[in-house]
Amino acid sequence: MQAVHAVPPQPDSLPVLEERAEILRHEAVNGEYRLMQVAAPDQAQRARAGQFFHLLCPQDDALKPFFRRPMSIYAIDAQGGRISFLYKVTGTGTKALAKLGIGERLDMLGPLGIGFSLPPDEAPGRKTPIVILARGVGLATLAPLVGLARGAGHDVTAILSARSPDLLMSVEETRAAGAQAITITDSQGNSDTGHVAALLDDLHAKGRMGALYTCGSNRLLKLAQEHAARHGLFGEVAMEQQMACGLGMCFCCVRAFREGDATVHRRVCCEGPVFPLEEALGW
Amino acid sequence: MQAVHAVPPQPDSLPVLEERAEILRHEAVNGEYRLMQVAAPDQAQRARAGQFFHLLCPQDDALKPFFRRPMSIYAIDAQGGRISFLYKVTGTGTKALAKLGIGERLDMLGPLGIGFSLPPDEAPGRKTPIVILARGVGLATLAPLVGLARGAGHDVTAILSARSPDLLMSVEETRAAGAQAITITDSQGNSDTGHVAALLDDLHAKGRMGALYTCGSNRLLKLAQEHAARHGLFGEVAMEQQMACGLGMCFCCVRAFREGDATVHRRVCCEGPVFPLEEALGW
Amino acid sequence: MVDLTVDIGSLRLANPVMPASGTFAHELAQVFDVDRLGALVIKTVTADKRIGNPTPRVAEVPGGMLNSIGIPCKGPEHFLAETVPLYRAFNAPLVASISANTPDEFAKLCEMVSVPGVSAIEVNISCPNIEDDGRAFAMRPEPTLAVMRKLRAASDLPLWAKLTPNAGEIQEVAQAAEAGGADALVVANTILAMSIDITTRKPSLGKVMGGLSGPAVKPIILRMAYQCARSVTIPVIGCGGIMNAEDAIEYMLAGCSAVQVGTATFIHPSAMLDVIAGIEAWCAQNGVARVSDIVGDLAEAGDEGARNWGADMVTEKPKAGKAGAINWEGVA
Amino acid sequence: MVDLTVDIGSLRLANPVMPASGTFAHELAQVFDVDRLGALVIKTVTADKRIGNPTPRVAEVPGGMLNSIGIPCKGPEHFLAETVPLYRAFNAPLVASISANTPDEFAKLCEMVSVPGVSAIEVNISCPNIEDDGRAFAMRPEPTLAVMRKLRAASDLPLWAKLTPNAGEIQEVAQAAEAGGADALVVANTILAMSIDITTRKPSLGKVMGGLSGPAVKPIILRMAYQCARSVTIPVIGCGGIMNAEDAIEYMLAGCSAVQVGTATFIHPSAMLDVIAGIEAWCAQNGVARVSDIVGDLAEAGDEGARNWGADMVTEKPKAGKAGAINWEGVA
Ligand SMILES: Cc1cc2nc3c(=O)[nH]c(=O)nc-3n(C[C@H](O)[C@H](O)[C@H](O)COP(=O)(O)OP(=O)(O)OC[C@H]3O[C@@H](n4cnc5c(N)ncnc54)[C@H](O)[C@@H]3O)c2cc1C
Ligand SMILES: Cc1cc2nc3c(=O)[nH]c(=O)nc-3n(C[C@H](O)[C@H](O)[C@H](O)COP(=O)(O)OP(=O)(O)OC[C@H]3O[C@@H](n4cnc5c(N)ncnc54)[C@H](O)[C@@H]3O)c2cc1C
Ligand SMILES: Cc1cc2nc3c(=O)[nH]c(=O)nc-3n(C[C@H](O)[C@H](O)[C@H](O)COP(=O)(O)O)c2cc1C
Ligand SMILES: Cc1cc2nc3c(=O)[nH]c(=O)nc-3n(C[C@H](O)[C@H](O)[C@H](O)COP(=O)(O)O)c2cc1C
Ligand code: FES
Ligand code: FES
Repeated sequence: MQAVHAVPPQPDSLPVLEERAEILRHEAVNGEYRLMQVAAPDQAQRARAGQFFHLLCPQDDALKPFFRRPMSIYAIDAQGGRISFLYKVTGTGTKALAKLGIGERLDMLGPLGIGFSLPPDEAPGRKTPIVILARGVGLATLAPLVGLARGAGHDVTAILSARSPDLLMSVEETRAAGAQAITITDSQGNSDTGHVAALLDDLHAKGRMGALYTCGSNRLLKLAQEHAARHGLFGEVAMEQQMACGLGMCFCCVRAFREGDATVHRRVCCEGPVFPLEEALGW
Repeated sequence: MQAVHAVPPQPDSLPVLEERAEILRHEAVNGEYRLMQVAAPDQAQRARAGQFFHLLCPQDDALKPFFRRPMSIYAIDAQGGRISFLYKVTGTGTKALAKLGIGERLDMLGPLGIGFSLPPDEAPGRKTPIVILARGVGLATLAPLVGLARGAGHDVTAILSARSPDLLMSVEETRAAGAQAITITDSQGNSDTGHVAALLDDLHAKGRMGALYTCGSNRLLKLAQEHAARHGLFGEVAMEQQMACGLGMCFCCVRAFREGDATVHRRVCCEGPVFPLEEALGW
Repeated sequence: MVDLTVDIGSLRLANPVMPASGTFAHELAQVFDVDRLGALVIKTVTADKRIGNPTPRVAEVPGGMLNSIGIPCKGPEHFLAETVPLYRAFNAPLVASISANTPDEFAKLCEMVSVPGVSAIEVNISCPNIEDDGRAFAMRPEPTLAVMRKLRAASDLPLWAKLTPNAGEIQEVAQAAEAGGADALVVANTILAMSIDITTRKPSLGKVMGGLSGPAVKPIILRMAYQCARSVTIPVIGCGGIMNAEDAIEYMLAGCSAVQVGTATFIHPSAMLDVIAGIEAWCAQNGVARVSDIVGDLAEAGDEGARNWGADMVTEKPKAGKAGAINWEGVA
Repeated sequence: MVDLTVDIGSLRLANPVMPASGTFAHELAQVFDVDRLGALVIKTVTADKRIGNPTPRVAEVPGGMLNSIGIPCKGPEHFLAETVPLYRAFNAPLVASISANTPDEFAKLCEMVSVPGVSAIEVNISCPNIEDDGRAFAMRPEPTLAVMRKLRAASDLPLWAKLTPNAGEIQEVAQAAEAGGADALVVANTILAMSIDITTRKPSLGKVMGGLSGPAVKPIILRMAYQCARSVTIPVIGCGGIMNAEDAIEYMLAGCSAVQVGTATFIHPSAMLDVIAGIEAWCAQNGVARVSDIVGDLAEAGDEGARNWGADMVTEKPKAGKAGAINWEGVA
């Protein structure tokens, strides 16, 4: 029933590849998240922060999961030819994924979608400082933006939000990349909207927030939109939606966006997953 | 999709059990056949020569094989609570079966069907000598008849036919059970109908053929029927047919039989698999 | 304690799970106590004696099976003389399934099998009517109405009309069956299908085409059961691809008062017991006191996320805005 | 060297494999050279602008998927101004798929899209006709004939009529489509189905019901393709659950001149290339010089064993004997 599938030769020039990448690392990061690193040299070369891969999770005896699962690029090592994913074990697909062992192969399609772009310079020759607002799984998507922005010379502040301190991730990596990391958690009582709003105001006042990026939380999206609108900031948001093809062909992954006065549908897989902050409608 | 299946408590009185039996042995006997021994105490106690079990072969990601697979009992160790199967790797089901490892469990339903019966005494107090005519996989079905008949005091001659000597099986076991084993093979050129007919005539002349049993070859069935008819012998044949339920409910496993002047359908699973030799129609 | 009883018209069943016709017989009592089932629906009996179809009669396909068993049958006399007495040994209600070649033959048979010991009659109107070019009665509303009227007049027992999923508009057939006097609907029989062995280039079935059943048909038959349940006032019994309790609950939420399990029994003979136990456990976990309370208890699609994504990740009906002016489509 | 070309009416295709409408777009050229396909069938274009259906628009079911995408569409002007020019970059023939709400609107659209650059028009008559209570045109023979006549008059391009498997008697619809002037049939669109998340008690799709596709539908659609191929003289293009070359060969043996692959592309984007390569390899192995030679080359069921059992273990039609007097049944 499953396609007897031999990945055909793919010309070097093609942007999207289907590869069976070897799993190099695969471990639990905490009680909810797992980190998987694969060897995928050709794909790593093409991958950009904010893009994703469409992963074929091992199917069980009922052909479940049937669809691929979209997963953001958590880290790209273009030279080493490696790509990492940070994912939360939630349903059938991610549960199946979690069972893959080191040395096994992961069928991945990508890189897909449109990644993050960096803001125009604040003033001639002056890079705009950016703030990243990440909660939960949104972190997986936003993490490579830290390196991208730092590499391009931007000042970066990452506000990392989680339910509890043990679920915080990437704090050290963020700092190691030369970014400021501010951690807030529900259990510490400093992750509510009021708190975050104050943080953002403070960062803006200090001239450290010239652009805003977010992903993963509707609440934080609204907040980021308000602040960006108020201060006229450049901003982007990475969105999620269920996907079938991942390539823009099936139109199952639409979300509603504001386009002037109208509400339009855009496909998250190919018109996103990264969209202009001001155009996103909450969900 | 697969039934979330917890085998319910089955009263001791029920004749047919569904059990997940532990695999104790599982090895290749030659290039085509495999032997599997399982621990199934309750089923072993109920099992009789000529009956079969309906095996749930491990299903692959396309839910194949969907049906159970019928497999004759090759050996019963009622005291030790063990049952053995001898099977040929042919298609999806048996290929999946072949992959099961020692210690894994095999879901088996049975024992099913009607087994062999022994011939009435030749003369008061004199057990009828029997001849078993087995070719290929038919041997798996006929093997336990040797022990059954020997145990009841019958003289037993087993004619074991195969393509080549390396595909002959059970020769030693047959002799160890006190039966005579005559081996014939295609490669030696002594397995053709003419040869077998001569063998049977010879055995009959020597008073060693008072009943005939066969299974697994249409050619041998015809031959056995001719000889049994000619000499007025008791005889039985074990038949095969594709099965779904294995219990007599679905009517997919019918074969045609002679009943007086009429041709009737009988279900191989529950009216057989062992049938009176003279009633079977070839296929 | 969950109350598992359900009412199919005037007939109260101890639980909503019963076998599908043609996949059950008394032989199953060798494997478990069949009195634990809601009812015992047996293989269709025909007015004439039949031998059934040529072999091979079954084939495996991904997620299901094909069968072209046909209806081997020893006739109604045998049913009355042998089958009915045999089932006296069981307490669960016996449901006879019948079928015939013409409306009149059907009605006569219906009358014949309306005897003590039979609690309800499942009328398998998915079988060919030779007076309508061999088209099954339930392919269209008109012959369904006509045959149901005759059947209704022939018996005082509850009549369950078993529909065919090969019909184009099953809701209309369902309404015709109700109008004709059916006390309940069974939705549905197998879907006509085929497969080919590309090595031999032969159809897998001796009869070329046969009925598909098993997990593969579930989404299709569930849709039909849902459509029928919304189109009639009599109870609907769902039947198609039920392998476990979750599947059965889907059917009940879609509006079915009870379910029939067929193919699953071939894989696990005691699958029906697992379905009963699973329904009971699910009800207990979900605070459902009576299983009949979940019949048709389907939530509305949309807004609050049809899937259990994180609190912050739910799917919604896109906000209307200007797009509101654009037509939402009628049918996909 | 196997000759893979096939003729669909006057249109010669380099090979018999093409995408199913709605599962392909130019974006696939990012993954492989789509000029290796027999044709490029694109998503249905409607006469009106549409936004499509509410989310969730897809759901997974065992062995397949449900979709209620609907037909988001920017209208025919966009198709002519953007899509047609875009496909000039490809050599494989472009097949436009169209659909509309009424026969007249349909015919007008058909005329509009009959432009250079379009090699054939797939008329998706599986969509609702608002002049017939929203029933799809292809649910019944009469509206099929009527709409096909209008479409035929509107265009000189080859017209492929895409049928719906929800029809009760698809052969009759097939004959009506042929009579109305179709040059080929595509059998078939998705089967209406549904599923329910028992945890939320919500339908999995925002629109409740949607189309089933993928492996689960193959035995059903294969049967319909077989029935249609035997009922008409125009070529039939098989479409439903084709995941690999074996599936495609089954369809061709059943009588299809070509095949369309839909859902498989979502799992393996280059699945169609595997199908082409697999068909070629199978033909080479089986001494088939031209793939068109296997179209409809189905062996008879029965006697010599539909399955490859050992030489001594074949399945047969039971010998007649006295049983010959008993009726072999018409339909299962
Ligand atoms: C562009 C993109 C990037 C993503 N990146 C990450 C990431 O880096 N790390 C991570 O943990 N998760 C990420 N997600 C979410 C991830 O795809 C889902 O968690 C995953 O699909 C769940 O599959 P499942 O089978 O475990 O869950 P199930 O609930 O069994 O899935 C059922 C269906 O719903 C879909 N689905 C469920 N949740 C989501 C979701 N949040 N977004 C989209 N589809 C969903 C599945 O793909 C599947 O089709 C991303 C989603 C998108 C769209
Ligand atoms: C009562 C009985 C006892 C048997 N005992 C033995 C035994 O001891 N050892 C042994 O090697 N084989 C035995 N067989 C045959 C065995 O059941 C088949 O070899 C097996 O079913 C093949 O399955 P498969 O999936 O490997 O082949 P496939 O060809 O993939 O099977 C396809 C379908 O055909 C059926 N089928 C194929 N061959 C046969 C066959 N010969 N008989 C019945 N159904 C068949 C399968 O069960 C399945 O439903 C017995 C058959 C019967 C009926
Ligand atoms: C082997 C077999 C025989 C069947 N025989 C009959 C029958 O005689 N009468 C009938 O109404 N339905 C018959 N059916 C259809 C089933 O009752 C049921 O409607 C169908 O199989 C769908 O349910 P399932 O998917 O749970 O099997 C038969 C089905 C199978 C698989
Ligand atoms: C996501 C999706 C969208 C589809 N859109 C269309 C469409 O716009 N027009 C059409 O005629 N068929 C459409 N179909 C049906 C397919 O073309 C095809 O007939 C069906 O999916 C069966 O083939 P498959 O099993 O190979 O997918 C769509 C199918 C899917 C899965
Ligand atoms: S997932 Fe198919 S268009 Fe986005
Ligand atoms: S296998 Fe079902 S009756 Fe024999």
